[in-house]
Amino acid sequence: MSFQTKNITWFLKNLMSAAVFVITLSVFAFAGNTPDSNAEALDMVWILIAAFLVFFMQAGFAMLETGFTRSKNAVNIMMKNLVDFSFGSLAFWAVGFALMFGAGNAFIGSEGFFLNGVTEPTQYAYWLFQAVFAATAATIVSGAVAGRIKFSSYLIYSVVITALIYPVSGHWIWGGGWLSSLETPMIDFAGSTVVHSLGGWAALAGAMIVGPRIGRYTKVKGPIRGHSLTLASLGVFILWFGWYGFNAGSTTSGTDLTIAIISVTTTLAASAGVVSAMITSWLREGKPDIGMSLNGALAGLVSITAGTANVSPLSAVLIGVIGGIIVNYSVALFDKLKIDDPVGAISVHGVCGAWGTLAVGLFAQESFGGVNGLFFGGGINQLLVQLLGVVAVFIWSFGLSTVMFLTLKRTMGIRVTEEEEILGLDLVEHGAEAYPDFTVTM
Amino acid sequence: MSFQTKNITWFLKNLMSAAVFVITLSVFAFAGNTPDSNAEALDMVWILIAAFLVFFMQAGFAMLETGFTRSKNAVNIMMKNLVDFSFGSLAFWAVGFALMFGAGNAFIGSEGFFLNGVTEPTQYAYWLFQAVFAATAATIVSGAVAGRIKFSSYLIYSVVITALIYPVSGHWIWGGGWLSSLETPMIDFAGSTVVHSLGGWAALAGAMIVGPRIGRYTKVKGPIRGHSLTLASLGVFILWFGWYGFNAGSTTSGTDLTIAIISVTTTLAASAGVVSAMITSWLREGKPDIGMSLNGALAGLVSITAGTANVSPLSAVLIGVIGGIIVNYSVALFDKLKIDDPVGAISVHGVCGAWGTLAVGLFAQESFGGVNGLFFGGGINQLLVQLLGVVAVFIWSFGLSTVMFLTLKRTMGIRVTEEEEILGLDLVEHGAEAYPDFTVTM
Amino acid sequence: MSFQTKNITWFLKNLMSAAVFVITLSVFAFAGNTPDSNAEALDMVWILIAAFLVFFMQAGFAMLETGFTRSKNAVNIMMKNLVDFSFGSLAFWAVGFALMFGAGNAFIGSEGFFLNGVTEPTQYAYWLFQAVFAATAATIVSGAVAGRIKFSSYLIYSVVITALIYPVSGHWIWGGGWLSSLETPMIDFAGSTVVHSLGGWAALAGAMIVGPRIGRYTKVKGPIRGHSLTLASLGVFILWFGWYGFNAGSTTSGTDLTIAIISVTTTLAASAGVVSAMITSWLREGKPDIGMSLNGALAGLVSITAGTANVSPLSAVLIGVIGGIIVNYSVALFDKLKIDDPVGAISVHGVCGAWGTLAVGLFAQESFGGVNGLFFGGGINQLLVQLLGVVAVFIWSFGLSTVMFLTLKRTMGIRVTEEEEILGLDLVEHGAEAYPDFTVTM
Amino acid sequence: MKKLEAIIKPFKLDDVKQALVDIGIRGMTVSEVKGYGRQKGQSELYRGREYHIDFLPKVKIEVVVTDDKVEEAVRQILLVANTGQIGDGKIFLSDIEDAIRIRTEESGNDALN
Amino acid sequence: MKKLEAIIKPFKLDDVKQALVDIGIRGMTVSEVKGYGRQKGQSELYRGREYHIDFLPKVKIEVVVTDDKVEEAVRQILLVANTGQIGDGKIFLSDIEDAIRIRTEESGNDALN
Amino acid sequence: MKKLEAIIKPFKLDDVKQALVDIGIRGMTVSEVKGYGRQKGQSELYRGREYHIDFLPKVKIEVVVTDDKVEEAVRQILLVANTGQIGDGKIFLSDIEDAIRIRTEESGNDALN
Ligand SMILES: Nc1ncnc2c1ncn2[C@@H]1O[C@H](COP(=O)(O)OP(=O)(O)O)[C@@H](O)[C@H]1O
Ligand SMILES: Nc1ncnc2c1ncn2[C@@H]1O[C@H](COP(=O)(O)OP(=O)(O)O)[C@@H](O)[C@H]1O
Ligand SMILES: Nc1ncnc2c1ncn2[C@@H]1O[C@H](COP(=O)(O)OP(=O)(O)O)[C@@H](O)[C@H]1O
Repeated sequence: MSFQTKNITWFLKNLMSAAVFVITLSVFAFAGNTPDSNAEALDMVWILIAAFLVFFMQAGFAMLETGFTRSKNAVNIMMKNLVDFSFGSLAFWAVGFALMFGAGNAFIGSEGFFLNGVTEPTQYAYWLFQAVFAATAATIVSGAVAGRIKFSSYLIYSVVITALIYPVSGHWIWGGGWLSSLETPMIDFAGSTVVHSLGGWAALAGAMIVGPRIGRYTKVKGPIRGHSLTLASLGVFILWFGWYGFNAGSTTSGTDLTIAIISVTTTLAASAGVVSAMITSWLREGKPDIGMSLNGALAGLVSITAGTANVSPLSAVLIGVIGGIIVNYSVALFDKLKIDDPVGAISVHGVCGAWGTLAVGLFAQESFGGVNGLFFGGGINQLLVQLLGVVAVFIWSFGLSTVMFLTLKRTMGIRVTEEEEILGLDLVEHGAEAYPDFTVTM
Repeated sequence: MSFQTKNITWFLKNLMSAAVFVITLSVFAFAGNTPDSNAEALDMVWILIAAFLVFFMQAGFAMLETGFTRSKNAVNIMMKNLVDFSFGSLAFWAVGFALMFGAGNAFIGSEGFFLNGVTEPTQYAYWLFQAVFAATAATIVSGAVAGRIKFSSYLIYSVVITALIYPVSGHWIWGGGWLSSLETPMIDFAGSTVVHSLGGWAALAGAMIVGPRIGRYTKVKGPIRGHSLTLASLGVFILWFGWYGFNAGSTTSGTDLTIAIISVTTTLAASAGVVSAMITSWLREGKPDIGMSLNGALAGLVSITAGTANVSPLSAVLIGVIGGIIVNYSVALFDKLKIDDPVGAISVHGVCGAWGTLAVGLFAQESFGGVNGLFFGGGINQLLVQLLGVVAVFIWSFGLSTVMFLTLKRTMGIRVTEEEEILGLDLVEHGAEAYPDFTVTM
Repeated sequence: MSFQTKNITWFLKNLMSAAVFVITLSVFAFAGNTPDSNAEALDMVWILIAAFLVFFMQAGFAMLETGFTRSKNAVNIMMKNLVDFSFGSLAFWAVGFALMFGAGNAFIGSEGFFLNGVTEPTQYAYWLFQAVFAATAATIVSGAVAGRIKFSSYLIYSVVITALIYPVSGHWIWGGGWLSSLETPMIDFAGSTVVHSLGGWAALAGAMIVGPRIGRYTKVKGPIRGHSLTLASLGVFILWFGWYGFNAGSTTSGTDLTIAIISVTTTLAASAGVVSAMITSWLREGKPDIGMSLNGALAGLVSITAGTANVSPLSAVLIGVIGGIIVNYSVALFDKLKIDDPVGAISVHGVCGAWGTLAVGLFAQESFGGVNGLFFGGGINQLLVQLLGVVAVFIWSFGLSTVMFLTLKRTMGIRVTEEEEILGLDLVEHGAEAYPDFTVTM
Repeated sequence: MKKLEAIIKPFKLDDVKQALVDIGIRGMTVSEVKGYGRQKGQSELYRGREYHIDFLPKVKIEVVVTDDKVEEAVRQILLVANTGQIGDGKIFLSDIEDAIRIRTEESGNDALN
Repeated sequence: MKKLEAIIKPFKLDDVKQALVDIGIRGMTVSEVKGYGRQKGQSELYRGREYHIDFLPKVKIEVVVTDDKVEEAVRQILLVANTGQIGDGKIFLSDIEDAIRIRTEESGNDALN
Repeated sequence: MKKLEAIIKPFKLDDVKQALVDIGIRGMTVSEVKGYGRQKGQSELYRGREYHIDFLPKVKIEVVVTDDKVEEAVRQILLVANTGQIGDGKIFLSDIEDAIRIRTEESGNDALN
C-alpha cells in the first residue's frame, strides 16, 4: 500500500465521518489486528527506533573524536566516521550479517549474504539493528588511530572489521556459536564484549602498529590537546542518548518490559561513571578534569552494557563507579606504555568493556535477568565463562587486527609521511581545511 | 485526564498491590483496550516520533548550511532556519494543510483552514507530520540563497512556499489530486518530488534571481569556502538520523511492517551515496572530497525517498550509487552555469529528487511495494507517470518561485547591497556576530 | 530471557520457516499477548522514548549555555551540565523520587528511597522519566550563574535541588500533595511550574546572591557576549526536539491519544514564540535579534508546557505569542535590576513558566483537557488555583534556594576570586582550555 | 630596506596582494587585527540590548621591500585599497636593518627576492 | 613619529584603549598574541595528565603617535595596565618614518589625526 | 636594542622557543599569521573544485634583545628553523629605541631581563 493511496481517502473528505476515516487508515488492521500482530508491530517499532538512536551515535563519535584531536585533522575524522559507517553497512549487508547470524557451525555462519532469502520484515529490522552495531565497532578504532593513519588503509580496515572480525566473534556470542552454547552460556546483553571490547582491542592493535603521533612522547612538551572540548562534550551527550537505543533496544522487543530496568541501569551506571571518574581525577590531579569526566560517562555506559538487563540499580551504580575509576588508571597506563590513543578508545571500550563483561559474573541477580553472579550466590561459574569470553574475543580481535594492520603496513603502508602528518591529514588526504574562514573574510 | 490526577493514585501507595497499580494507570485501557485501539495508538506513536525526527532535521539543515557558508553569515543562517520553520508551521496551520489535504478538486484542496473541523487525534498527528515536511521544503531554499538574500524577503518567501507552493503540488500527489488519480498513479512514497525536488527547484529559481555572491565567479580566486566542515558534517549526521522519520514515518503507521524494509533501503542508499560520491570525487580530483561525500549521503537519501518502500535493498544500493555520481556532476554543472548554490541544495534536492522519482519507474518491484518498474517487467508506464510528475512539479515550483522572487525583487528588493554583503548579513541584518569573543576576552 | 538465547534460535536456521521464527521470537508473547499487555507495553515504550528525548535536552542546555557565554568558561559549562545530570540522577534515585512520589503527607513523600520496594517495570520507566525532569530543573540554574560560581558549590547545590527542592514542590502538584488535592486541583500538565518556574526562581536566587559578572554593569562597554551563536542555536533546536518528549511524554501513556494534540500545541506555541519575540525585538531595536528569537522559542515552549493538553491550537498560538513578548521585556527588566543572567534563564523558565501556568486558567477548554478556563466560561476558580500554585512554588523555590546559596556563600564560598574570574573558570577550576589549538598546531 | 605595514579593510586583501605581486614583490605576511579609529564601530544587538563595538576587523599586511620599491608599493596600495570611506586604513613605513632567509641564510636584499 | 607596541594582559585592553583615547589618540591596532616571559604559564590538565603551558594569552596594542605624545602615552599605559604582578607586559618603542592615510593620501603627522 | 621578527613554519615554534631560551632570552611574543611567498600554497578541493590557496599558515615570533645577543639569537633561529625547504621563512631585524616593563617601569636593557 503506497502512501498516496492512503492519502486520497484520507482527511477532509471524511471530516464528518471520523469512523470511516479510521477504517480507511487501518485497511490492514481490519484485515486482522490481533494482540499478536500488535505485539509484533510494537517490537518492530522498538527495534527500529533503537536502531535509529544507535545510528545517531555515529554523530556522537564524530564530535567526540574531532573534539579530542587537532583542527588540522578535523575533516579527516569526519570522513572516517562517515565512511566507516557507509562502507561498513554495505559490507555487513554483503557479508557480515551472514557470517554472524546465518546458519553455520559453532565458529561462523554462512548463509544470507546480501540479505538473500530474507523476506520477513522483522528480519530486515533486525539486520538494521545489527548493522548499526557493527558500524559502532568499526568507529571505535577511528579515534585511537586518529591523526596519522592513511585514509585508504583505514577504509580497507573498516570493511574488514565489519565484514569479518566483528561478525565472527559476534556469531560466537549472539549468533548461536560456541560461547552461547556452553552449559552456562556467556552473558553479554548489549555488547560490552561483542561490540566495545572487540572495537577496543582492534584499536589497541591499530594504535600500537601505527605508532604514536609525532611529538607525542618524544618531547618535553605536554600532551597534544584536542581542538574543541565543546564538541567533544556534545559528542558524549549524543552518545549517551544513543546508548539508550543500544542497550534497551537490545531486547529487540518493545513488549519485553525489561526495557525499563535496562534504561534505569544504563542511566545510573553512566551517572556513576561521571561522578567516580571526576572524583578520581580530582583526587589525583587536584582538579576535576573534563576529559576524564567525559570518558567516565562512556566508561560507565560501556561497563553496564553487558549486564544492563541482569543487575539491580544499586549494582549498576557500583559497576559504573568502578568503570569510572578504571578509565583513569587505564588511560594513564597506556600513556606510560607509549601507546598513543588520542581519545582513550582502548581504555573506554576495550578495558571497560572487559570489566563490564566480568561484572555480570559478579553482580548478576536472578530477580533481574534470571541468573545469579558470584556476589548473589550464583557461584563462580558465570564469572569464569565471562572471563573465557573476554579472553577469546581479545585473542580474536587483537590477533586478527594485528595481522590486518601489519599486512596493510607492509603492502600499501599504514601511516602518512612525517611531512604529511605535520601538515595535517585534512590538507594532504582531502585537500581541505575544516575552518578556512580567514582568507575568505572578504 | 490530567497528569497529576494519575499521579495521585500512582506509585508508592500501591507498592504492595501492583495489580491495582496497573488498573489505576490504565483507566482508559480498561474502558476498552482492543486490538484496534492498540493499533491506532501504535500508529499514532509512530507518526509522532517520526514527526519529531523530521523536526530535528531543521537542526541538521542549520548546521549543514552554516558550516558550508562564511562565519559572517552564520547568525543569518540560524535565523532563517529558525524562522522558516516557525512562520512555516503557522502558515501551514492557517492555510497550507487545507490546500493540500482538504476536500477540493484535482488541483487544490479548500477545507480545514486553521485545523477547523479537525477533532480526531490522528488528524492532529498527521498535521504535525505534514507540517514538518512543509518546513523541510522551505528550508531547502535557505542554503541556496545564503549570504546575500534580504532577511525580510526570505521570510515572506518562506511563508508563500509553505502556505501555497508546497501544498498545491503536494495535493496533486499526496492529497488526492490529479497525479494520484491517474490510472497508474504516481509513486512518491516519502517525497523525493513532493518535498525535495519542489524545494530544489524553488532554490534554483532563488539562486538564479538573487544572483551569485560577490566574488564567486568574477575573480581568479577560489571558491568561497564555508567556515566549519565539522558543523557541516554534524548537520549531515543529524539529517540522516532525521531521515529515518522522514521515510519510515511516511507509512503514517507503525503497524505497517514495511517500515522495516524502508529503514533498510534508506540506510543502504545513503551509504551507497557516500561511497559513490566519494569515489567519484577521488577519481575526478585525485582526493576523496569531504564536501562531495557529505553531499553524497544526502544525494543517496533524497534519491531513495520516492521508492524507499517499493524497491529491493540491492536496487536501493544502485539508486544511491547513481545519486552519488549525479551529485558530483550536477554541482559542477551549476557552477559552470554560474548559478551560485553555496550548499549544493539544487543538485542534492532538485536533481537527485528527480532522479529518485524516476528510479521508482525503473526499480519498483512487486514483492516490495506492489508495483513493477521497467527493470522488473512492469513496462514503461510507471516511468512515464513518474516523469510526468517530475516535470509537472518542476514547472509549478520553478515557475511560481520565479514569479515570487521576481515580484519580491521588484518591490521590496531581494538582495542586500554590495556593502552589506561584504560586511556580512549577521552584522547588517541582525546586528550580531556569531563568534564575538575577541574583545570580550577580559 | 537474555539476548543471545533468543538469537540462537533466531534468524537463518529458520529462514525456511518464518512461522516458527515468529513463534521463537515471541516466546513471551505467546505466553499471552493481550490487548492490555500490549497497551501496557506501548505506554512503556512511549515513556521511555520520551525520557530519552528529555535526557537529550541536557545536550541542548549545554550548547545553549556555552554558546551564550565566553569561551574561557566553556569547559566549565560542559562540566556543570554533565555533572548536574549525573549527581542529580543519583540524588533523585537515592532521595528525590521518594520525597516526590512516595506515600507521605500533603507536603512531602517518604517512601521508596533508592527505588526500594520498586519491582514493576512501569515504575522503573516512570522513575527515569521523572529523573530526567529533575535534572532539567537543576540545569536551568547553571546558565544563570555561569561564569563566576564555584564549581564545588554548584555541585552541592545541584544535589540539593534534585534531592530536595524539586521533589517537595513536585509532590504538591504531581505527587498527590496539597495543590493536587484542592477541590479545583492545579493543572500543570508537563511542568511549567513544577520544573521550569522552580528552576527559574532558583536561578533568580542564585544570580542575585552570586552577583553579576565583573564588568557586566560597572563599565560603559557593552554586554558580555557569548562565544558561539551557532552552538546556542543548535542548543535551541535540540531543546525543542527534546521538548516533544517533555510535553507529549507527560501523558506517560502512548495509548492516550492526546499525545497528538499535545505535540501540535507544543509546535505552534514554540513557533509563535519565535515569531512574536523576533517581531518584538525588531520593533524595539530595529533589527530581528537572534538572542531574542532563540529565547522566544524557549519562551513559547515553557509557556505551553502547563496547558499543552488543555488548550486549543489557536490558544496555543496566543500563549506562545504572549510568551515571546514577555521574554523580551523580562530580560530587559532583570538587566535593569542588574541581575546578571547570561542566558536569560530567569525570564525564559521562571517568568514564562509562571505565565504558562496562569494561561491554563485563562485558555483551558473542556473539549481538550476537560476543564474550562476564564475565557471559555469556566470562571475564575482555576485561574486562582493556578496563581496559588505559582506563588507557592515561587516562595518555596526562591526561599529555599536563597537559604541554600547564602549558606554556601558563608561557608565554602560561592564565587571564584576576581582574578580567577578574569582568567576564566576553565583554567582555574578545571585546568583546561576549550579550544587550545594554537600552540599545538605543530 | 623598509617595512610597510598596511592596515586595510579585510575584503581588500586579495586586491592588495595582487597589486603587490604585480609590481614584483614576492613575499608578504598577513594577520587579522582589530582596529580602533575614526571609523566608528557598528552598533550591534545582544539579547535585546543595543551596544557599540569599538574595534573593527582589519587586516594587517607586513611587507619588507628594498628601498627602491617603497614608493611604488605605497602607490599600489593607495590605489587599490582606497574605497573613499572612513576606515580604509593606514600605511606605516619603518626601517628594517636586515633580512635573512632562513633556508639559505642569504641576507640583505637577496633575502627578499 | 613613533610606534608604541604594548603587550598587555587581555583584560586590560578596554582600560588602556580608554586611557589613550582620553589623551587624544585617535587610532590604534590590536591583535591577539601569545606571550612567553617570566610569568610562568599555567599548569593544566589534559585527560588526566598535568602539563605546563608556556605561552599565555596577551594582547598587543600598536599605536603610532606623534613624537610629542610619546611620553604621555607611555605614562598612561603604565598607569592603567599595571597590576603589579609578573606578566603585566612590556612597551616597545620604535621609529616610524612615515604614515599615510589610505583614504586621503595624507601623510606624516596629518595621517594620525 | 633590536627586534627580531622571525616568520617560521608553525611546527618549529617549540624548537625555536627552546633555542632562544637556551641562550638566555627570557621573553618573546608570538602570533599566528598567514604568509605569501615563494612557497606555493597547497592546492585544495572544495566541493568538487580544485583551487589554489595563496596564504599559508606561519608563526611570527617577535623578540626584543639587547644588541649583544642579536647575532647569537639569529644563529640559533637559523639553526633550528631550517628544514631546507622553501617556505622556512625569514628573520627581519629592526631597531627598538626603548623597552619598558609595565610592572616595574624599568626601561632599557633592564626591561628585558
Ligand atoms: N595611530 C594609529 N596607530 C595604529 N593604528 C592606527 C592608528 N590610527 C588608525 N589606525 C588603524 O587604521 C584603521 C583605520 O583608521 P580610521 O581612523 O578608522 O580611518 P581612516 O584611516 O580612514 O582615517 C584603524 O581601524 C586602526 O586599525
Ligand atoms: N624580550 C621580549 N621580546 C618580546 N616580547 C617580550 C619580551 N619579553 C617579554 N615579552 C612579552 O611580555 C610579556 C610579559 O613578560 P613577562 O616577562 O611575563 O612579565 P613582566 O613583563 O611583568 O616581567 C610576555 O608574555 C611577552 O609577550
Ligand atoms: N618581503 C616579505 N615581507 C614580509 N614577509 C615576507 C616577505 N617575504 C617572505 N615573507 C614571509 O616569509 C614566508 C616564507 O617565504 P617564502 O618566500 O615562501 O620562502 P623562503 O623564505 O624559504 O624563500 C612567507 O610565507 C611570508 O610570511
